[in-house]
Amino acid sequence: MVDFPVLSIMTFLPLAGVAIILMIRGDAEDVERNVKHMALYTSLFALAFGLFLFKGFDGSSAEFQFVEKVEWFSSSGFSYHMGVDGISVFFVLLSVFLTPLCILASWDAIKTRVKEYMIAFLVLESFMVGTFCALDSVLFYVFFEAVLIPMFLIIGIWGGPRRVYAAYKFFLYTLLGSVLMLVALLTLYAQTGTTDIPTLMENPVAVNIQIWLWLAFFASFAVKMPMWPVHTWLPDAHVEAPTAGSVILAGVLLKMGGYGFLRFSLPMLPDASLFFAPLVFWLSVIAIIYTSLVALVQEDMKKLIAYSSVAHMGFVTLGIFTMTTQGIAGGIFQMLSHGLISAALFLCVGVVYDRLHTREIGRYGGLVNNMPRYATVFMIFMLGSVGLPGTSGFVGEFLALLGAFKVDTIVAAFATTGVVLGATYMLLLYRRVIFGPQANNDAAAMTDLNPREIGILVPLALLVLYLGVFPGAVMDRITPSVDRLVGNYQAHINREPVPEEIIEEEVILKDVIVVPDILPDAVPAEEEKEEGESHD
Amino acid sequence: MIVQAFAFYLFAGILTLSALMVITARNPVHSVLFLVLAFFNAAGLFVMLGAEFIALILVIVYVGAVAVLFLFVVMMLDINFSDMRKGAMQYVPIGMLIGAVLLTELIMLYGTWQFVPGRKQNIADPVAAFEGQNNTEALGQLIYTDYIFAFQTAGLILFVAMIGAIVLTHRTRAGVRKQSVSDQQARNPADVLEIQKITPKTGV
Amino acid sequence: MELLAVFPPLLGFLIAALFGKQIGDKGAQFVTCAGMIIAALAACSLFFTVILASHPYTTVLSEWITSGDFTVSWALRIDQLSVVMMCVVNIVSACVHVYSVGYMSHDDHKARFMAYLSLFTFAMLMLVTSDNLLQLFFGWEGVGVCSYLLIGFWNHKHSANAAAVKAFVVNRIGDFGLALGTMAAFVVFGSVEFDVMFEQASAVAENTIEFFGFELHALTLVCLLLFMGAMGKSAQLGLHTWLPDAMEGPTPVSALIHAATMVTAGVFLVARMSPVFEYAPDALMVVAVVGASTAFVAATIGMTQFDIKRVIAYSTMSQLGYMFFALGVSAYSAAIFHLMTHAFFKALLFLGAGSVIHAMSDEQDMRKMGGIYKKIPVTYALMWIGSLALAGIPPFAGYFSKDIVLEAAWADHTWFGNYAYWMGIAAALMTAFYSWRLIIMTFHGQPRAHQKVMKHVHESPGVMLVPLFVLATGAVLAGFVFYGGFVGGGHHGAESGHAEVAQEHHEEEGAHRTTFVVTKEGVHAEEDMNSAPEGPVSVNKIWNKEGFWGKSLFVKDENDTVDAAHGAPFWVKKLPLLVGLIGIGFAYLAYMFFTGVPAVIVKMFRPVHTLLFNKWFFDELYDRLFVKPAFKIGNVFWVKGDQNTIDRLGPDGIAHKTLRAAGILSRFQSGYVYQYALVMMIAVIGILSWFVFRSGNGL
Amino acid sequence: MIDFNLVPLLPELFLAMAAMGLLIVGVAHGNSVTPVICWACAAALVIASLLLFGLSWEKQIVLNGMFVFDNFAGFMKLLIILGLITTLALSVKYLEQERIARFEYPVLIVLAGIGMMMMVSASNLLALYMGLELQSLSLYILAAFNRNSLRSAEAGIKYFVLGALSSGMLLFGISLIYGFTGSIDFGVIGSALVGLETIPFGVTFGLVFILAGLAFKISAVPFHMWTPDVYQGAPTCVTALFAIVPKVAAIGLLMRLLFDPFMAMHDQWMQIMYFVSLGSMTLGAFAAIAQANIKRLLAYSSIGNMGYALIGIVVGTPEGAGAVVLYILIYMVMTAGVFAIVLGMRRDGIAAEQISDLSGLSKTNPVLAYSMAIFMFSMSGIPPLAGFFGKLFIFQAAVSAEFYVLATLGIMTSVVAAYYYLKIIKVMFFDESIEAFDKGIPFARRVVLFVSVVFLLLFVLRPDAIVESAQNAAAVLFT
Amino acid sequence: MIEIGLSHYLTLAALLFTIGVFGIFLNRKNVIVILMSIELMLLAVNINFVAFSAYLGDLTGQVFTMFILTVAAAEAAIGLAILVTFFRNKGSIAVEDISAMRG
Repeated sequence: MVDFPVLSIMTFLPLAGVAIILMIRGDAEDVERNVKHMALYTSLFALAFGLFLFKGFDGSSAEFQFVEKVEWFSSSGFSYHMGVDGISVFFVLLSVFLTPLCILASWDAIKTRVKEYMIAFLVLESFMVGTFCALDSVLFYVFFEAVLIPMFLIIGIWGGPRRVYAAYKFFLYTLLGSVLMLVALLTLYAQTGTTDIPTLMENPVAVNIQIWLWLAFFASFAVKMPMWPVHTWLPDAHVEAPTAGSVILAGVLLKMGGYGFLRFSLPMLPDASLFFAPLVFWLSVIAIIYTSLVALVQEDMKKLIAYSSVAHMGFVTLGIFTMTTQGIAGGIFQMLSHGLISAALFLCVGVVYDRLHTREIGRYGGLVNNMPRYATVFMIFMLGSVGLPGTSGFVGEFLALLGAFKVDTIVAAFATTGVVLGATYMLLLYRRVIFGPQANNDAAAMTDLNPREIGILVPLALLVLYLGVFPGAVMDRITPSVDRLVGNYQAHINREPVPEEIIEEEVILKDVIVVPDILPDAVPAEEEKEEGESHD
Repeated sequence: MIVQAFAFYLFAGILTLSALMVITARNPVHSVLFLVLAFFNAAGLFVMLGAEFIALILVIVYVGAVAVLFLFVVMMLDINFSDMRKGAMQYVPIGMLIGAVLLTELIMLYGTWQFVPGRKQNIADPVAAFEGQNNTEALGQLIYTDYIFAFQTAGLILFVAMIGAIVLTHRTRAGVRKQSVSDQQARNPADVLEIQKITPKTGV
Repeated sequence: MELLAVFPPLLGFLIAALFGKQIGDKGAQFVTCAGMIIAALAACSLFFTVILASHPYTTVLSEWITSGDFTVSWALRIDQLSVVMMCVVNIVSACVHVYSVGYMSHDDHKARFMAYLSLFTFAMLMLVTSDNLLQLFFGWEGVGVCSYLLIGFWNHKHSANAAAVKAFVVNRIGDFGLALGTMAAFVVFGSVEFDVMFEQASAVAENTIEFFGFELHALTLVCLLLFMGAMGKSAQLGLHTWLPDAMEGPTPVSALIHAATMVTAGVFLVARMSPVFEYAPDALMVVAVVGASTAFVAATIGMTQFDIKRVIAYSTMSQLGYMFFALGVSAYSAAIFHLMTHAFFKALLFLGAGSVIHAMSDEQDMRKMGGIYKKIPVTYALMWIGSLALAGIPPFAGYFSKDIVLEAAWADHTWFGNYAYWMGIAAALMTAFYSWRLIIMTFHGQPRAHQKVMKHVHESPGVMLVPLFVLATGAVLAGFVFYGGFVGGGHHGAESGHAEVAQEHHEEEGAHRTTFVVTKEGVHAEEDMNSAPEGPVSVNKIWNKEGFWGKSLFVKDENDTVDAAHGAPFWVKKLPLLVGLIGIGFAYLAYMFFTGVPAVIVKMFRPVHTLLFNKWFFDELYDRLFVKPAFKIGNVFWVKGDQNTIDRLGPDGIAHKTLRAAGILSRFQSGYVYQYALVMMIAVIGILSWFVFRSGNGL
Repeated sequence: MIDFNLVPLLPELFLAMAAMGLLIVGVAHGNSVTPVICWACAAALVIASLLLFGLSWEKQIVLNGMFVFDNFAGFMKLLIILGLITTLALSVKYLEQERIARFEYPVLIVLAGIGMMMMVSASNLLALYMGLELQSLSLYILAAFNRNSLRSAEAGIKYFVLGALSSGMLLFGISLIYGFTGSIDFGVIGSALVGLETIPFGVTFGLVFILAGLAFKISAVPFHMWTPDVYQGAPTCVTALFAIVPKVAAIGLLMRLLFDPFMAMHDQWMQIMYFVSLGSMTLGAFAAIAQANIKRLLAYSSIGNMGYALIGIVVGTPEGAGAVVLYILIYMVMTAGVFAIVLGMRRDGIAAEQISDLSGLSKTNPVLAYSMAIFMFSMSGIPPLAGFFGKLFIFQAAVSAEFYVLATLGIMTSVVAAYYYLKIIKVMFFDESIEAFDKGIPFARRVVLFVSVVFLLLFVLRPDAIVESAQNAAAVLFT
Repeated sequence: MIEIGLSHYLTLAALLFTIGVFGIFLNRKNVIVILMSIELMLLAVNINFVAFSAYLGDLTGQVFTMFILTVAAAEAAIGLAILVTFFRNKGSIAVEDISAMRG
């Protein structure tokens, strides 16, 4: 364990960069260039710290690491408490990894108000990292919601023609969800007297109140995810946001919802989670099928990918609420993978948008001829999105479905249809954009990826493939925390006596354990082990 | 007893009627005059309640100053009152209703009037001072001792009122001849007087 | 060695894909072909170690996914079954690689093409060497993607793109089943590793699993779901529609992917899972029925098509049907046997057809061919060999494998076995018919092509022919060489040695025994291209079914139809040959001698012909049932659902209501003092009344 | 024993003297010295605050129970003084620009300030009334201060008429309390009510009337009707005053009144305040959306904000009270900042008051635009800005007292409110820019702007001292 | 009825207060009448105070009344001053004309 506060540095380093950027003076062009470089260096610096974090992270432990705790609101007991465990560490890494790419992606695309743009992104990075590091629920909420500010401005200032509508929709929709979560957080605080997340995770509150709290949390995270039917802000926001905005939105912001489920709903409200799991399942299934079908008929590339995001997030929620190791680990992995893949897909859209300034699928075609490199990387991400084994998209999706299958075969079967539909719309997109005759001269005249774009996309592609083949790099570090989560959860649910409210729901629980007759010892033994860990 | 009752009903009746007239009179001048009448009757009631001093200042301050001020302003503004009251009936029903409810509730309230249990301790010292002194003396005792704070504040309030009246209505009109003492004092004969020798028969 | 058999194609792919520009087309072709040939040789060498030395083993490469009790690794499972598959795949693939050098010589993207081919081969190898369902799924999807890429290789063609997408999506429907099957397997067995699964198959045979609210027999469910995947990949009836369209791809692709290797992955899967399928008789029944039906339906369609490649494609589908019903009657070894022989002769046919197309300047319609046999005699001869093998004429490979398949079906003595047998016979008749219809229409008669085209008709270059010879060798010899190993011998044979077997089944045994001699001669005669087994003596012990397959295939004793097949009555054995000859005869009559007949028949059976010609209207049906509705529903969800319902009632609606409320509230602020006062008084009185009423008049 | 201890009154006394003295100076030199008098008043206020610090903040009741000075009073007075100084600083330039620079202005502000300070120190209903009237009368005058403007006069009339009505109600309430408890002293009333099984209806009625009168002062629904009109009509610097300072005094007064003598009636007044609070939040959120004039919008915003503050009163716990004080403090800072910008909205010498006048401000004057954005985000309660923490503590208090419905509804209205705050940001950042505002932000206004921006941004870093002092101040009321 | 008690005075005060309130929103044309209505309300309050004072035997009520009278006078002065200002700007003191700002 290291002594100096890595997480705080990662969180506030971008803000330091902002401070420096604010001091940059000179004539407009110089400023613009220096600002860009400064922003890039700052984000790369943060990335370096991220790698350091990754290196220093003890993957075999389920405990929170790199913990920092400082008094903050001492009279109320809110503290500045930071730390990461296997669940959050990769989201932190994802955030610091995507930000430099975003800055690079905006290098030439953003021509107006560059300084403000870069500042917005650095501020955003800071808040994102903070969200995933926070171990105090108030602190978490501060970061969680603060993200809205830069994102609102990014969509609104640098967005497309309907940016105002989209920005408003994004802001108010998510705000409405998250304020309900605030009430829930405060209720938790009132009930337990603490806002310390690790403490709260170990001490679930009374069953009757859990239902309400769960719904409040759900309101927030479901919107953020987004789950059907509160997903409609996402396509609008994505379509109107500038490329890098979409990247961050899809790559990181959506994950906050899933992360929230894992951090709050599941460990703190286990009974309610159990009670509502069928609801989540069916909403997820609807999301997967519904939005996939909707994606099928989109004419706007970004909208299509946005809808596909909703579908992919459906797998995540499905996996998380199976409360199985595979489901949850799959959900997390799916989020990370989607963070890379959808980010990359938006970057890909950005590449052609920068050249032709339209996202209409019909305006492109036959790009493989004039942009073979582009076609290749796009192909990799497209296949990743489809969930092809060997790409990171597969691992998460499969594990999530596997978890679901353990719990509810019908749900799993319906959800798996998303695999077919997902392939359909992505392939159609790819076919219409990359293959086919070159219908438009201007599209045919577009140049292939330049070195900067290659520099952005290739690392992503490599990561997607690497994680597809060797997911262990991530999975092994996730697993202890997930095991602990599941273990605590099972221990709580199976405690005696079972509250009356959830007796009815016990049936579903039995489903979880019903199958492995042939492994009479394996599962219980594992459970015991997990329970044992949880008491540490 | 009868006399007291008679006096009460007389004062109360006239008070109520004149109050009604204040708000319904077509001409605001009449309203002011009815207001004056109302104050007089209220003063009568105060006398009946043994508050002679209050009664007196009501007459002096209100009738003598406030009501006259009203009258003055009404006259000064010199408004054409011919079409007054037109269309004023719109709110009468709801006003009536509100008035009725308010009145009923208040009267019901008074029907149940009783002091908070243990009221004797609640009542402040002044009860002692009241005995053996006349009303004016007793009040004087109080406002310069117990209520000195309020008294001083009242001074500030009047100060504010004065500033307010001046700030809002005082205008320095151009072209108005005014005596300026300092200017007069500062006049230097050398500046304003020119002594010329006049040669006779030549004119100025 | 196993690494050498699996990874050179990947290496070739990487080099060709990443450095295609640098090394040029030639370099790419060389690298990939070399990789493939190395892999093919390595595979053959594995054949010796694993099969002849009876030494199966598994190499674990690396951990893949570990999550809780779910663990899978990257591993190469080198057992008899996978080695057979590897040999087939690598040899055919090597041939196709070499062939492609010639075939694609006019294409602009040679490097890309070669890279795809190599990648495909690698994926296929990962599939066959997998030791768990998930890696199999990886290869499964990998070959799917490569198939997608290769079908759509000529991506400027709309039809090619559409076919590519269709292939992938239809396959995905199958994969849907495969994925669910994998999950179900995990739930049932607690693992997706083959060893664990096979060990426990008998233990969990009675288990049930809840699916869609029904308590189902667990293994049946697993098997059926897996079979769904197999149906998709192997183009079985219902999920077959992509295969004919897949002919949009370059012909080498059709040969490699859509004839020899990828489409047989389904067969491989079921064979691989034989220890599980054996405990799921209902699933086997389904497999058999589907396979038999496919064999029949595909053959009927094949008779009416005019696109040379489509005819072969339907024939492939039909042959796959054979393999499946063989699997369905537990004749796994027979199925694999047919798979192997089919790989050779069907690849040969495709590549031959490719030669024809190449010669005809990319014309695929048989109605525009004809009369060219003299101009391309080698191709013609090779096509004959392929067709003979396909039609099951001795001594060509198809004869052995098809017959054992049919006999096994008959020997099953179940209703679906009989159904399969008769369907197979019918299909055999039609197969022979359309094969010669193809040959005659393509090569004989009056030239129907444009003169310009005819002028250019030329024999293919050597680089294309050599692979054809290799394949032809396989098509000729694979049948009787491997008969004994794949399906020969038997239970009692294993007990009492080779001689007894020979006594019992004298005819085939005879052929078998002499095989080696003949083989050697044949090999010598045809120049050594293939590494045939060393000799009878060294392999004698294992040169029967049990010895050959070891534990890689599992058949319950009572289900062993292959053994039973050897005892089938004479007519059962000879009927396929007979109908094959009849079919050839009909073809000659109808297309060579009385060329007016087909038109008359078509007229007579107009409805039937329409049905067949339009491929039983599967595409149209699916279009109506799934494709159009999906888009329509998508649109409905989007416009009516998202925009008109969710947004209208949700954010937009609330925003609108809020604005209206804001307007009303601000109009309420009338600007009149008396109204303000009124509001205040009403409020006070309201509050007072609230207290009065709440106290219940108790003031 | 008559108590003439004037020590705790020193700040007020000093200010009264200063006001009179400066008025004399003004009379002697005419309107040209207005800025000087403004600064002199500000200086006097600074001295008053120093005097405040010199006092003992232990609870002491002097002048025969009329005047109480304690931690709470001290804290609120400090806020009031700060607010007044800020207003003065904001006003100087504006008065000149609008040609209403008259020396009575600062004097009246100081006098109003004295009234407010008396309000938060009142320990007796009479003292309460006198303080309130001193404040109100000054404010009536200030509302109508631009006597050449019809709107200003109209604002004055509306404010005056309704204010007089409200003080009539307040007095009626006081008379009922007096009649039914026999005293007007907070302590005596409190002890009379404690332990009663049923609260006499007369007292309840009295309290209702008193609350109506006070609710008017904090412009809470449904006694808010004057607010938009008066905010719009009054000179902007006066609007700033209205928005910033009197609320502090009125809230302080309300808290002392409810938590001290009437705590025993929590059940009763909780219902009233519940309704008032909910109404304020809702109306503040919804009605503001339709506004085009920024001053009107801010009026509705202040109504809404008072609604949130009242939640803390409704719950009636020390936590709630502390939250209210903190909320008011943060509200003051935000409002001061906003008005620093609104006062600078001026094109070609003419004040611009429409929201659309801010169009594209982010391009013409990014500093102003970003400051405004910070204020708006803070007002809508988005972390990490200070406005969020104000709301956080309010809602925390509500939730821990199990006012879930109120908290939830309140927080929902804050989302609606966010809509119009965002509208301003949208206009500044997303819309096309129009002609820039007149150059030249006076130094004083810059300082106010800077201080409030820094405060809102950095509050999150070291909030402890402020939060704790607010909580300590409020805690006194419960001892 | 004959025995005049506290409640008589209080009822009278209530009546007067109601009339005052009524006067405020009944009036449409003249702000001055509104000011007078307010005076009536204050008078009602005064009657309340004095009556309570008398019946409680406590002078506080009367003291309060004195201050109310003082303040009311100041209030009237300021009210009228504002009114005059308005009149100068508008030329009218009709209540309905005081509505330039609304919405």
